[in-house]
Parts: sequence; C-alpha cells; structure tokens
Amino acid sequence: MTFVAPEIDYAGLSPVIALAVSVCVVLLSGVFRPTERWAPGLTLTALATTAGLLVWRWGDSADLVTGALRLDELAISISLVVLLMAAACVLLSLREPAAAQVGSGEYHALLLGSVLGMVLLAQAQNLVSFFVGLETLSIPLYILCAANLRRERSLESGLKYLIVGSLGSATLLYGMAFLYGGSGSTGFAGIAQGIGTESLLGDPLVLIGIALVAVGLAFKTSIAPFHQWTPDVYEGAPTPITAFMAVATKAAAFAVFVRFFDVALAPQADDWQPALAVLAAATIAIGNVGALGQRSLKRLLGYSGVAQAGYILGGLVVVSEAGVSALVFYLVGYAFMNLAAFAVVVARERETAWSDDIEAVRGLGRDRPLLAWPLTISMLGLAGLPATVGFIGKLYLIEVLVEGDYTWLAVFIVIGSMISLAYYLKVIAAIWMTPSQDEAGDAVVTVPLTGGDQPVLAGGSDEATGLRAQGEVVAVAVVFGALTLILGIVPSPLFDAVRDVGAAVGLG
Amino acid sequence: MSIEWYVVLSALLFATGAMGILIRRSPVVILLCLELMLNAGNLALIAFSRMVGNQEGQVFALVVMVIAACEVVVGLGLIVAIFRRRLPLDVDELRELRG
Amino acid sequence: MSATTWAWLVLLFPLLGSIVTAVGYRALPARAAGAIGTAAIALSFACGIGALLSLLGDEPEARHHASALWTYASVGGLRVDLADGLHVDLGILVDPLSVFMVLVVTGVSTLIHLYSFGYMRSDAGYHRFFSYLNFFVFSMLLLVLAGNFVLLIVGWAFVGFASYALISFWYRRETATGAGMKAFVINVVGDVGLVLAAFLIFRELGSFDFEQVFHAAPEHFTTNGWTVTAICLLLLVGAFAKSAQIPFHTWLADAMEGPTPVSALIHAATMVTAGVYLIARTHALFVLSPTAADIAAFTGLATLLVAGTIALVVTDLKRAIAYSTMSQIGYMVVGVSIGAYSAGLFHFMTHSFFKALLFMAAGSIIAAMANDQNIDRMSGFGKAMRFTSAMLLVGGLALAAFPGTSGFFSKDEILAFAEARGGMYTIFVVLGYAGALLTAVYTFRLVFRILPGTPCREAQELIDTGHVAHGEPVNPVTGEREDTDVGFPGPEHHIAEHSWPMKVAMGVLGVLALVGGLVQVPGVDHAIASFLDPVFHDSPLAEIHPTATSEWIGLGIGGAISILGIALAYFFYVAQPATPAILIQRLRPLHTLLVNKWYFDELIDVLVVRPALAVGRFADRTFERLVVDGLVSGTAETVRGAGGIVRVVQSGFVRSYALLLIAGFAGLALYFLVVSS
Amino acid sequence: MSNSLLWTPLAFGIVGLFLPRRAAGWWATAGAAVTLGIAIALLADFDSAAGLQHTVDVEWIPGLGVDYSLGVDGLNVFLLLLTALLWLGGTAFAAFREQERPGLFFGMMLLAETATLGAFLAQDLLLFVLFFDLMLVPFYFLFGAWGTDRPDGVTASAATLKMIVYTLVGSLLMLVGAIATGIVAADGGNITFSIGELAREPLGEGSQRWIFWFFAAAFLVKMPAFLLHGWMPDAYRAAPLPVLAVFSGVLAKVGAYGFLRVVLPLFPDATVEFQEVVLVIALASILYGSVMAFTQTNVRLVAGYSSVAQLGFITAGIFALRPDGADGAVLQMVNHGLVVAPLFIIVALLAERSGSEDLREMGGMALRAPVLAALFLIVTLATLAMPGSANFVGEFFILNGVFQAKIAYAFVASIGVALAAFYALRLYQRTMHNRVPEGLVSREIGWRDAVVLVPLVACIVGLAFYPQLILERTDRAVSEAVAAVGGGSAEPPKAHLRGGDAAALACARPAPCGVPWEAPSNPLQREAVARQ
Amino acid sequence: MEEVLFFAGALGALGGAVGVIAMRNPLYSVLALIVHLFSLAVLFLLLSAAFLAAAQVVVYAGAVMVLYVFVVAYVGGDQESAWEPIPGQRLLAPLLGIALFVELAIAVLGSSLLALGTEGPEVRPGFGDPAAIGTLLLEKFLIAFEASSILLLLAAVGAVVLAGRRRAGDAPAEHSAPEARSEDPPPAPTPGAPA
Repeated sequence: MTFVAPEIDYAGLSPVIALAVSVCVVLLSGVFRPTERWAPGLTLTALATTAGLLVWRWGDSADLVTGALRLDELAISISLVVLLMAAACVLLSLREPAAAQVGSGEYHALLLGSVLGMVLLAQAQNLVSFFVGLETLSIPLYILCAANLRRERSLESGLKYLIVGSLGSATLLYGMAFLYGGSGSTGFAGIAQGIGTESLLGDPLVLIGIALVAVGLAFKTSIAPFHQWTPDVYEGAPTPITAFMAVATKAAAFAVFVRFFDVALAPQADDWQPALAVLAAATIAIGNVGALGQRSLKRLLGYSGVAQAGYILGGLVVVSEAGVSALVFYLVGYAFMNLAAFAVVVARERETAWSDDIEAVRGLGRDRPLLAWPLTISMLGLAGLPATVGFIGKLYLIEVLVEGDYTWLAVFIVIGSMISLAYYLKVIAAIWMTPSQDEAGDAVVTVPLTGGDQPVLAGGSDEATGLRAQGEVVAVAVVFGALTLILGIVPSPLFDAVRDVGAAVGLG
Repeated sequence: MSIEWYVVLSALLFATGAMGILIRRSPVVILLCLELMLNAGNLALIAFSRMVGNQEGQVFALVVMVIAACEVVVGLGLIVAIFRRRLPLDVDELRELRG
Repeated sequence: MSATTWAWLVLLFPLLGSIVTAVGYRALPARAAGAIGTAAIALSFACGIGALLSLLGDEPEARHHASALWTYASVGGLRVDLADGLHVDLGILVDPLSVFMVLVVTGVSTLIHLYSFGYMRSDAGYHRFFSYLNFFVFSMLLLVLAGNFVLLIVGWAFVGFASYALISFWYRRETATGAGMKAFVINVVGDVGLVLAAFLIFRELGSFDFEQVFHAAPEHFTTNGWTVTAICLLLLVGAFAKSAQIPFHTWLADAMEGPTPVSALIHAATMVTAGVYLIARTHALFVLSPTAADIAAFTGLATLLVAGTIALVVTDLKRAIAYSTMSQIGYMVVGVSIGAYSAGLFHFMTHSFFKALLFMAAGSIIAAMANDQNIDRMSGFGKAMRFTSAMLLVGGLALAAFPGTSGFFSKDEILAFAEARGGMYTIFVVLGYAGALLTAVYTFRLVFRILPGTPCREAQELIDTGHVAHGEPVNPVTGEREDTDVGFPGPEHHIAEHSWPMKVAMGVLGVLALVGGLVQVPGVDHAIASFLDPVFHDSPLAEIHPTATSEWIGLGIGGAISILGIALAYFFYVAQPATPAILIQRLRPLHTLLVNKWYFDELIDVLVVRPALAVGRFADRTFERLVVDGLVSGTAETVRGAGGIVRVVQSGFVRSYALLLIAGFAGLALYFLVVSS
Repeated sequence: MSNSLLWTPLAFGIVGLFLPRRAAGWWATAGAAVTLGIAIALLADFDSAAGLQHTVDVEWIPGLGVDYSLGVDGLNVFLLLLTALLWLGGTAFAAFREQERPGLFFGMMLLAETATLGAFLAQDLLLFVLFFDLMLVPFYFLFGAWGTDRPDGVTASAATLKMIVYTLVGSLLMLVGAIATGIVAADGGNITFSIGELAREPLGEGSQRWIFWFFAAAFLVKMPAFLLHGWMPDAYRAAPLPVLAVFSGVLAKVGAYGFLRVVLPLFPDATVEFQEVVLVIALASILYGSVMAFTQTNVRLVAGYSSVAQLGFITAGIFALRPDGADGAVLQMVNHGLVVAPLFIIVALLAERSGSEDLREMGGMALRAPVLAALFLIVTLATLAMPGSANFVGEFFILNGVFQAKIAYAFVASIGVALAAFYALRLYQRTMHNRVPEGLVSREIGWRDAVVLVPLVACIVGLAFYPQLILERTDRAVSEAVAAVGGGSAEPPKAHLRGGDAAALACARPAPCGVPWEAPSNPLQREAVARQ
Repeated sequence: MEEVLFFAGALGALGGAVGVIAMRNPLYSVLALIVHLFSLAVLFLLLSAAFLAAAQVVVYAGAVMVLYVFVVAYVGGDQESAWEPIPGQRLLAPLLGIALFVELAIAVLGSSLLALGTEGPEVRPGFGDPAAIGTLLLEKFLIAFEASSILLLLAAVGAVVLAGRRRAGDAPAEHSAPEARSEDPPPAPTPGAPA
C-alpha cells in the first residue's frame, strides 16, 4: 500500500509549529543552562512569535491537515487570549518559588505545552485532535498545579485536578465514542450530517453521547455541578498558574464547546439547549452563592469564575452568531478583569504575611494605589457595573439571550450579579474603607525568611518574600485594569473583532 | 456476535471503573479505575469502528492509549511526590482545601 | 391713583416694614424698629383711605377692580383666557368688602403697633416682634385683598404662620411653643379644607378666580346640589379652624401664651375673624347651598353659647377674654351665614374696637400684676390705675352691649335680621339674647373682680410707690421659673399709666368703642350697609330688611338684657361675693364641665392625637422592624444560607466531587433519555 | 453644550486626583462652579417652545444599537440646573471642612455629578440605564469610605452595601427591561434604543406589562417608595452629610424623572393599567413617610422619611396622568431638591453645635443664632409646603391633578399635607426653640457656611415669588409626555367636555384617565357641548 | 467459536475490572488490571483490530503495568482501611454505578441505529492491521500523532520534575500548617490589627 503524505498548509499550521518547537527549545534551555534564567525570555519570544503568526492569519480561515484543524477567527481570537494569559503568567512567575522548584526551563516548557494544547483545542475540528488537544492542555496543568512541591496544598490541588480531570476526560472520551458510533465519523462536519439524518433525531445513543461530551466540557469550563474542583485547585495551585488557567482553560474549552455544539451538534440543538440553559442557571446561582463567605481571595475568584462560566455559557445556549460573538467578547473581558485581580493577589502574597487572605488587601487604597485601583476596577467589572468591560459584556450577553428567547436566563444573570456584588464589594470595602493593615504585613515580612517555621505563623505563605520591587506584577495589574476600563468606555474595536468571530463560525 | 454486546460490555466496564473511583481511597487504585474507564472507551471506539467499517475509531483508540499512558505517568509521579513529602497516600486525608 | 394701585401700596408697606425690621436686627436701635413698624402700618392705613376714596369715586356697581402683577403659576398652555389649563395670577380684587376689611385691619393694627411700641419696650425680641407683627398685617391684607382662591389660601396660611410665630414668640416657654404648634396644625387642617374646596371649584368651574367663579356659580350649580354643598362645607372647615369655631376652637385659648398685643391684634381683632370674611366673600356659593349656610349658622350659635358658658368660670384673665372672643365671633358667623352680611361685618368692626381695647387694658393690668393673669388675685385696681380701669370699663360696657355703646347696635342688628327672616331663625333670636345675657355677666364678672375692692399687693405697691411691682419671672400657666438670660419676656413691665404710646392707643380705641356704633343706627343711617351693598346685592337675602321699628324693639330688649346681666354680675361679685362659691357647690358637675371647657381638648386628644401617635409608634417599632427590614434581611439570610450549603457540599473529599460529577451526568442523561423517548 | 456640561465635572475630578491635599477641595468647587455656569447658559438659551435641543447623537456601540445621544428639554433642563447647583453647594460645604484623602473624595464627588447629569441628559435607553447604574459607584465609595460607623455596630460599608445591592436589584432588572424593549420593538429589524424612536410605536400590551414593572421597580427603589425604602435609614445614617445633601437632593429625583422620561412614553398602556397601583404605593409612601418622620428622633431620619413622603407626592402627581399633576411633579422635584439639600447642610451645622444628631439633645439654638434660625425657618416652611412657597405650588398642582383624576386619592393625600406641617415644625422647634439642654453650645452660622447656605435659601425664596419660571418651560415637554398616555395634550382641542360628571366618566373608562383638559369659558358653553 | 471467545474475553475483562476495585491490596489490583487488559486484547482481535490488540498487550500490559508495579512497590502497597469517612458515599456509589450502566445500556439498546444489531459490514482483509493504521495516522491524524508525541515528552518531563528532582531545602511539606481559611483567619501578626 502506498503512503501519500498529506499536503500541509504550513502557513496556517505555523503557529502550532512555532509553539511545538519552542516547547522543545525552552525545555533544552532548562536542561543545559539551568543556572541562567533564559526560559522566561525565550517563552515570551515564543508567545510573541506565535501571536504574530496568528494575527498574520487573521481574515483567511482555512482547514488544515485534511480537516483536523480549522484556523478561523474563533480559533485565532481565543488563541490570542490564551497567549496573552500565558505571557502574563510568565511575568507573574518571574519570582515564583514554584518555578524555581521544578526548574525554570521545565516550568515554562510545561506552560508552553499547555498553551499548545489550548491552541490545538481552539482549532480542533475532529474528535481525535479535540481529545488530544484537551489532554495536551490538561496534563501539563496537572503538573504545574502541583509545581510548588513544598506546599501540601499545591500537591493536593494537583492530585485532585488530576483525578477529577481524568474522570472528566474519560467521560468525554466515552461520549465521543458514542457520537462516532452514531455518525460513523470523527470529523465535526461528518458528525453534523451523520446525526442530522431524520432517523437519528432524538436518538438515545446520540443524546447520551451528547450528554457525556457535555459533562466533559462542562467540567473543563467549571459548569456546576461539575465545578467542584475549581475552588480547591485555584486556591491550591501557585497563583500565577491559577491566573493562567482560570481564563485560558475556560477560553480554549469554550472555543471547542462552541465549535462542537453549535456546529457538530447543531442538528440536535432543540434537545440540548434547555439542558445547558438550566446548567448555566445553576452555575450562576451556585458560583455566586458559594463565593459569599470566602476569605481567601483565590477561592473567592474561583467561585466567581464558576459564576462567570455560567454567564458565558449563556452565549452558547442561544445557537446564533451573535451568541458566539457575545461569548467571545465576554471571555476577553473576563480575561482582563481576572488577570488584573490575580496580579494584585500575587503582589500582596509576596508583600504581606496574609497569603491570599482578604486581610492582605486591607487598606490597600492608602498604601498601594497602583495595586488598589486595578483590583477595584476588576471587582467592579466582574460585578458588571458600568464603565467597565464587564458591564458591556453582560449587556451583550443579555441582549443575545433576550433575542434568543432566553429572557429568563438573562434575568438569572442579573440576579446573579446582584448577589455577586455582596462579595466583590466586600473586597472593595477592604481596600478603601478600612484602616491599613500594611504595617502588620511589613512587620512579618521584614523578618528574614529563614527556616520553615516563619511561613507557618505567616499563614504558610513562603512566597512572602517582602519584595516591594515587583515592577512586572504591578505593570500587569495596571495594564489589565486599564484595559478593563478602556474597553468599558470604547468597546467598539473589540466589538468589530468579535463580530467577525461570530460570522466565522458559520451558523445561522 | 452483534456489536451491541461489545458496547454494552464497555458500558458495564465504564460503570465499574466509575464506581471504583467513588469507593477506593488509594490514589494508585483510583488511577487504575481511570484506566478501566478509558479502556471501556477504547472498546466502544473499536466496536463502533468495526460497526461503521472505517478505522478512524481504531486510530482514535491508539491515541487514547498513548494519552492514558501519559496520565498514568503523571499520576504516578504525583503519587511519588506526595509520598516523598511524607503525606498519607489516601485521597481522603488530602482535604486542606475545602469550603 | 386707581384703587388697585392704592391696594398694592397697602400691601407693600407692611411687607417692607417686616423685611426692614428683620434685616436690620443688628443695625437698627430698638425704638427705630418699633417706629418703622408702626409707621409702615400707618402708611398702609393711609393708602387704605386712598383706596376707599377712589372707590367711592366711581359708580356703586362699578366698584370692583381686579389687578394682577404677574402670572404666578399656570399650566396647559400659557393663554390667559379661562378656556384652557390651570391658571393663577398674582392678582388682587378691590371692592367695598375688601376695602372695608383693609380699613378695619390697618386701623386697629396701627393702634396696636403703637401700644406694643410701649408695651414691649424692654423685650429683647423687639425687632423680631415688630417684624412678625408687620408680616402678620401684610398676610392679613393679602388675605382680604386676594383676587383668587390660591392667593387667598396663601394669605390664609401666612396669617396662620404669623400667628404661630407670635404665639410661640417667647420660644423658651415649652407651653408657648406647644400652643403655637397646636394653633398651626389646626390651622393647616383648615388650609387643607380650603385647598380641597378650591380643587372642587376648579373641577366644576375650571377657574380659581373669584369673579369668574362667583359669576359662573349660579348657572352651574343647582341649589343644594351635593357639589356646592361639599364646596361650602370644605370652605367652612377652613373658616372654623381660623375663627375658632367648634370643633376647631381649642387652639385659641392656648394662643394667649403670646404677648398681650398679639392676643389683641390677631386673636381678637383681625385674624380670627377671617372666617367671617371668608363666608361673606363666598356668600354667592352659600346662598346656593342653604343647608351649608344653616350648618354654619348653628355652629356659630353653638360656639357662642359654649364659649360664653366657659368664659363664666375661667380664672385666667386673658383666656376669659379669649372665650368671649369665640362667642362674639359666633355672633358674626351666625350673621353672615343667615344673610345679615353687613350686620355681621359691622359687629366684626365694633368687636375689633372693644375687644382690642379690653386686651390692651388687660395687658396693662397683667403688667401691673407682674405677669400674673389670675383674676382671683386681682382687686382694687380701680384706685391703682385709673386710666386703665376706665378703659377696661368702657370695653366691658361695649362688649356687654350696654345701650349706646358700639356693641349695642351691632349685635342687635344681627338678631333683628334673624327675627326678620323668621321661621326657624327665631331660634337664633332667642338663644342670641341668652348669649347676650351670658356676655354681660361674664364681662362684668371680670370688671367687678378687678376694679373694686381692697387693692391686692401689687395694686397697693403701685399706689404707694408708683412703681410697677416686680415678681419672679415665671411662666404664668405652669408657674415654672423662666430662664432669665434670654431677655424675653422683658425684665420690666409697662403699664398705660407710665407709657404714652399705650395711653394714646387705648384712648383712641376707647372712643371708637363708645361711639363706633353710631355709623349704623337703625332708622338713622346705614353707612356700612349701603357701602357694602354692591358686594351683596346679588344675594337673594339682600332684599330682607328688618323694619326700623322691629330693630328698635330688638335694641330695647337687648339693652334690658345687658343691664340685667350687669346687675346679676354686680349681685354675684360685689353685693354677695359668697354666692359664686355656693353656686359652684350646688352645680358641681356643671362647674367641672365648664372648668374643663366641655372636655373638647380631651376629646380631640382621644380621637386624633393618640391614634396618630399610636400609628407612629407601631410603624416605627413594629412595622419598620418586621416588614421593611424583614424584607431585606430575610432575603439576605436566605442567600447566605444557600452559600452555607454550597460550602458544606464543597467538603474537600475528591471522591465526593467525583460522586457529584457522576450524579450530575446521571441527571443529565436521564433528562436526555426522557426527551429522546 | 450638553457634552461640556456632562464631562466638565469628571475632567476636573480627574485632574483633582493629582493635586495637593489643600488644593483639591477648591479645585473641585471650581469645577462644580464651572458646571453650574454651563447649566445656567443652557437654561439661558433654552427655547421653551422647541422640543429636544442641544442634542448630541453619535453611535457608541453599533453592534448593540447603543447610541451616545444626549438632549435637553423641559423635563430635564431644571433638573440639570438643580444638580449643578446642589453639587456646587455640597462640594463647597465639604471643601470648607477637613476631609481625609481629599483628592479621592472630591474626585468621586465630581464623578457622581457627571453620572447624575448623564442620567438626566441621556436620550438613549441603554445610556440612561448605564448612567443610572454608574451613579451608584461613586456614592458607594463616598458613603462607605467617608461615612460614619454607628455605635450599634452597623458599619458604614455594611450600610452602603445594603443600599447598593438593594438599589441595583431594581436597576439591573431595568437593564433587562431596557434591552427587551429595544429587541421587542425591533422584532428582527435593526435594534435602536433611542427613547424618541421607541416612543413612536409602543410595544404590545403583553410585553409592556412586565417591562413596566422592571422599570417601575428600579425607580421606586431609588426614590425610595414605601416598602422599598429598607436601604434608606441605614444608608442615611452612615452617609457624610455634604454627600447626603446632594444624594437626597438629586438622586431620588432620577427615579421620578425616569417615570416621565421613559415609562410614560414607552409603556403607555401599562401605565394606564397600573395607574391605580402606583397611586396606592405613592399614597402609602406619603402617609408612612410622614408618620415615620414625626416619630423619629434622629434628625437625618426625619429628613429622610420626609423625602419618602415628598417623593410619594411627586409620584402621585406623575401618575395623575394629567399635565397639571405632572407639571407640579417636575416643579416639586426641583423644589424638594432645593429644600432637602439645605436641610441636610443645616443638620450638619446643628450636629456640630449640639455634638449629636438626636432631637432630644437639641433645643433653644435660635437665641444665639438668629440668622441660622431664620434660614432654617424658611427651609422648614418650604418643606411643609407652606402656601406661598414654590413647594406649595408644586404640591397644589400635584394634588389638583390627582383630585381631578382620582378624587378619593386626593383626599387621602391631603392628610399628608397636614402631617407634614407637624413633623417639619417639630423638627424646627425641637432644635431651635424650647429649653437648651446641657452641653449644647449654640453659635451663629459662620460666613463659610453662610456662603453655601444663603444662595440656596435665596433660590427657595425666589422661586416662591415666581414658580412660573419653571412651569412655563417644563409645560410643553410634560404635556407631551402625559399626552402619550392620552392624558390631555399640549395643544388641546377647543371646546372640550369637562366637569365632575365628565371626569367621573373619564375615570370609569380604563384608558386615558387624564381628565380631558381645559375648562369651558363658561358653564353655558359646556352645556352646549354636552348637548352635542 | 467466536461466541466462546467473546464470552471468555468479556468475563475476563469484567472479572479483571471487578478485581481492580475489589482487591484490598493495590498490588493485586494492578494484577487484576493486567488480566483485564489481556482479555480486552482478545476482544479487540474479535473486532478485527489486530494492531491495537498487539499494542494493548505490549504497551499496556507490558510497559505501563510494570511502571505501576514499581511504584506500588516503592510506596508500599499497604491495605486501606474499611472505614468510610464520607457519609452516604458507600450507599450512593454503587447506586450511581448501576444507574450509569442502566442509562448507557438503555441508550445502546434503545437506539434506532440498525447497524448496532449487526456484526458490522464485511471488511477487506487487512482491516486494522499496522499498515492501515499507520497510513491513517500519518495522513488524516498527523496532528494528533505529533501532538501526542509532544504530550508524551511533557508527561515524561512532568514525571521527572514531580518525582525525580531533589533540590535544596527539600524539607518535608508543612503538613497541617495553620492556613488562612474562612474558618480561622490567621493570627494578626501585630496587635491592633482586626482579624
């Protein structure tokens, strides 16, 4: 039998290739030059290059490698978000003890690997690349979550993530098997027309397959009741990693979620729409309610992430171009808001002895306005108050929901954001409306970090290196805070972009 | 033997694996149960690929084997790491994170 | 100058006076303020004369002029004709009625200002006092000159406020502020009645303007129709509240907390008679609703009897006079309600003369008593203060309608008219004379208690040293000590004998009280009636004219009754001083009833005040806590509870997470299986 | 011009953030002053005959059909002026006092002004909602960070949180309502949120019914109306007084304004349908507010509950659905703002003198402070709608409107008038009159405070003489707004039937309950009409 | 013949699976899994997936399981106690397992997909042999192939960093360190700091 190599559109594939190559390069740099800190620089360059290539491809969508991948605006926009998050993560990790412990090279290689997985996932157009992408995304993250080997919590989060995550992907796989069986094809298009036949509409096999896939994806996007790993992992993982995966994972997963459900499973939409709508509502409720009593900022942001996932899912439930646009728009906004918040958390973890406890930001308004403002803005944005991208995003979502006759879900979103105010504003209150705790923080921080006992009394924050000079962290916070604000006032550019995305997905 | 039999069997294996995850506390065994579930998936894939008469399912199954291997490697690595930290090898003991 | 221009000037001066004295409270020396205040009113009186003359200048039926400064408020298009929208001008109406009122008000006010100029001299609130007083006169004039209901209401409320401000003039006295509050709130109730009446009129006739309303009314309303009756009754609410008629009369007695000149001006001569003016002004409506008119008349009758009886037993000098005021206003209300418009207004004029005089005299005496108002402690002032006593006597005689005095003619004219209308109105005649007897008795009770007999301590001191007695500054009602650092009431007191302004003012009024009645003597002249005729000629009741003879008979009876009453008083309080005590013993329950003023205060307290406060307490303590806060905190608690549940489920056991995941899938799958089948 | 009016405060505020502590207050005051200047200029060349003017209309988010469109008409011109005026007062008053973190304080103050002006100016539904929500943000900071914690443990931030969540409950639902309006109206076509456009052809009965309540909820909470005022007591006790002055003076009006600007034109059928429901709520607010006002001993709460009652009147006036009622309501919005802001400033002064905000610990201050007493007296009389004050005219028109529309409600409402007299006077007496309690040092108002207070009181007095100033400019716009629900019209047809029976008829009919507008020149003509 | 093989394989797979979750000692569980894998391989053969069957035996039962055995041996296969800390888990887990199976079975049996009832179409010889799979892998699923290779690399790296490296200050993790958590905020480092 003869082997004909598939013709490959290298231009289209270039981003993936770039990433794959850079993984190896960074890894090698770590192996052979562990002392010199090349990895971050290399990683940033790799990310920048990939981003450049992606931007270069904007506008001409193409199926790559016999339809395994599809590089279109959806894939590109999501990939760009992912790359941005990764870059921010690199900056936040510069002084990250976790990075030091697993070795800078390996750390960044794994990060890039995960990014590669996400980029693949965003482009995936058949089940195999879908599954591979998902795993390439997850497995490095399992490791990175546990990367802070000296903290039990980090290991715990890694293990939990691994177990539940694998359970999720097993479910996903099983669902894929059913869909493959039902349609006899692994390509999304094939599936679409395979299950589109009259005989298979509402066929239990297909529907169960959909259910299984839905669960798998819902898990990755932390939709309730498959969300429970989220708060724990977010809290346990090293903060930069949390920052990265909080948004990037969601983004990539939602990309394929959209592609798979709104394209491949569109024929069965009438059956799964209501189910997902209910899940979205439940997620909004649980996420917001769960965040209420939290003291740990990371945990709080974890729950809020759950709630936000619920909002975003709304954009998917209404199978429409506008829906996709709204979804991507909100994802981008969410990325900015979240990152601003996490950057501040990172900074405070290192400055005060309070780890990520809410006490860490008490009186921030007086001591560190440059940190206080971004956090404030991001909180307001996440709560969906005007003049932030969060407000516009919610506006957009609500509009598509009402248009898609899901007004009740829109009302649910609104009620959710009312509840959410209770905890977001609690943080703001801590920043501005209470006397400073800073001297407290300093008092501990000034203690030289020797011996394992100091972190114990300091709340296990061996990150509390007391560094004031964290230019890069502050920069990240300020930049993304500013973006949150600016896009809230002049959203039109982002708008036009996401409009193309919606159109690119190609559905009614 | 009709394909149904294979698929139903795989369903049975899938359920068994899931149940195992729910009742076993040793992380190693939990990893084994994950293997069970993935294999159930594989069985289904192969059965279906036989049914529809194209080999994509088989290739998929092959890829899944690879990925399963990766999960195993990482999982075991994690277990070793935990063991190194003199932490109990019992998932129920690891619940610092909650609430 | 046209009558309206004069009228605007009439309004202008008091306003200016008020503002100047207020603004210059630091710059102006005390006397100057007093002078300015008095002068302002005098000028306004002069302008009133001017208005009168220019009015007399033109034909009787042409004697009404409207004038507007600017559009006060208007909606629904800015066209001025009645045809659209709600339109209110800042407009006045000058006609005989208003001019008559203006003259009486400004005239009496001038004198009372003069009196206060002396009486309040040492009071630290001198500027404030004159400012208020001027403002009051302005408001009163606004009230009587108003050309539409809105402006009328404005004046109505202004006088109410002025009265409040002056009642609680000595604002460190809790009793004074309390009385002020009482007066104000009751008056606001009256205002509301008036406002609603105005709405109803607008609803019916589409205008607030007097002339348009009164012109349109006859064709629009059917006699005794519910609407017109409702309007009249609502108007009466306003009138009674202002004129202290049952059941809104309770505030007037307390109003005596104010300085005596205030009692004289506001609570005797002018403001309290606004109700009478209102009824007279809106007679066009009342003739359309005889029912309402009769209700008014009977209320007036009841008031005059009840108040008269109370006046028999009250021991506080000023309050006694206050009750007599209510009773006299009762006469006027009866008058204007049964159609004796000119008679009623005539009585209003004379009453303002002699009642003002009485208060002035009383003020002088109280000053001599070092602010003690209890008549049981007074005696022998006949020797101590000759002038004051004389004036008191004159006022008393006029009030008791002693033949020849002003009260004699005015009161009897009302009763004569009632007699002339005949039918059920004879009741008014009979009871009216009964009231006259009461009047004579209680008036001279006061006179005989105060003037004759052995001088009391203060009187004796006055006789011996010629100086006014000085006592502890105490609240005359509660007897609690006042904080003296305030400077009001003034440290020393002023009596007519020692202060020429007071003397002049009282003198003039004394003369008027004696001869004031002669402007309208049955069969001789009808100056007032004929002057007011253009206003009232359209009323069907205007035709009724008691014959001179019947009037003279009435006068005869009236004179006899008044003499009889005086004789009775003499018998009780001079000849047989023991008898009152005995009577009290005999008629204990009656006496208690009277001493407690027929328990009206208690009644209102139970019916209105307590319920209101109870509601308030319930709203504050119970409703707000349970319902309003419950609404909020309840929801919050629920949400927080849910949060608790979520966090419990988040138990940290990875296997329970897996459990939930699979359970979730099972649920989802179940749903899908259901829809698939 | 609308633009400059809108953004001037914010511009000053942002610059102010970077100024030294001492300068911040004065800079902010200057900013407020400039804004006031622009507002006055706006009024100066306001043409009461023309409709919407000084309009700005540019696409903001084409994707969502949201435009950035502003405009001035009779409905908002005086509210804009009021906002500018009160903010100047509040800012100046605050500037005279020591604030911590002044830059931020005044920045927030001015941001709040911009947001409020925006809410008044917005002619696009979503823009309105946006500003409506945005208003809360700065006030959250102002109340929370500069507020006072209560001894009984309620912290300022907690009280403020309560307020924010509570008021957002309303306004976020309104967001959904607004979007729904746009989409339902567009049904498939290209979406617009321009209020003018949407008013052209209203929605169907069904959708109106629920959207109406989404909006009504927001506005009623904002006011606050009876049963929805749960946030008010805590927030008012926490707020710093200069801020509270502008808050209570202006923000409550945004709710009432919303009814006129949005609800009446966009949901006419629902408005008519629910007229009585809203009227009942309004009456409840009047009575409840008044009753609470004379039971409270905390000065702020007396003022607070009195505002509840006043807003009740305003709502009632609007929902009389007659030009006179609505005109009165607009006038009353301005009046109430002009009254309540000085009231709170005076409360601040009283508190400074007596060291407490409890009526039981005040009294007899008039003696040493006659001027303050005089100013307070004027404000008090205006508060109780003393005839002769512009407030009276407003209340008179409102009640007249209600009376002509629904006679029974007017009688109930008039009880509120009498109660107002009681609580207002009680407030004045308990503080200024009666005996002086221990430890109270009465002193005359200082020139600084006088500079703030006297002009405001002057405005009250001025309006008392010539309320027509406002009425003649608002009349047209208001009549149009009411005409939308069939309640009379700006250009009424001649010779129109009216009169008690007619009114009764009109009210018996479910639909337009604005009693047909004008009066016949005389009853004969009316009979003639009646015969036709 | 085929039936026999199927049931044999099915029983083996099932038995192995049950063994995995039933065995107390992790080591036995591993062995049970090996049984399971071998039986699966048989079934794969029946489904004419020769290459996969081979891969199953070699890669899985060979390499991976050896890894398991090593690890279990390293960490010590101690018995886990019968005590169940999570209330209800013992009850719910089996129920859910059954429910899961029932639902999946219904889906399969209730499906209107006719092919399910057949043994599948006739396939040409060489179906599923290495050549075929390889071609497909290198043409259609090239990306998956490459990606999984990178994934393998990353996994290896991960395993190394997790289990292998020994860095300075590799102290035992602070087990049960008082962490800042919603229940108990950390003790304020300096007095006067409200916790």
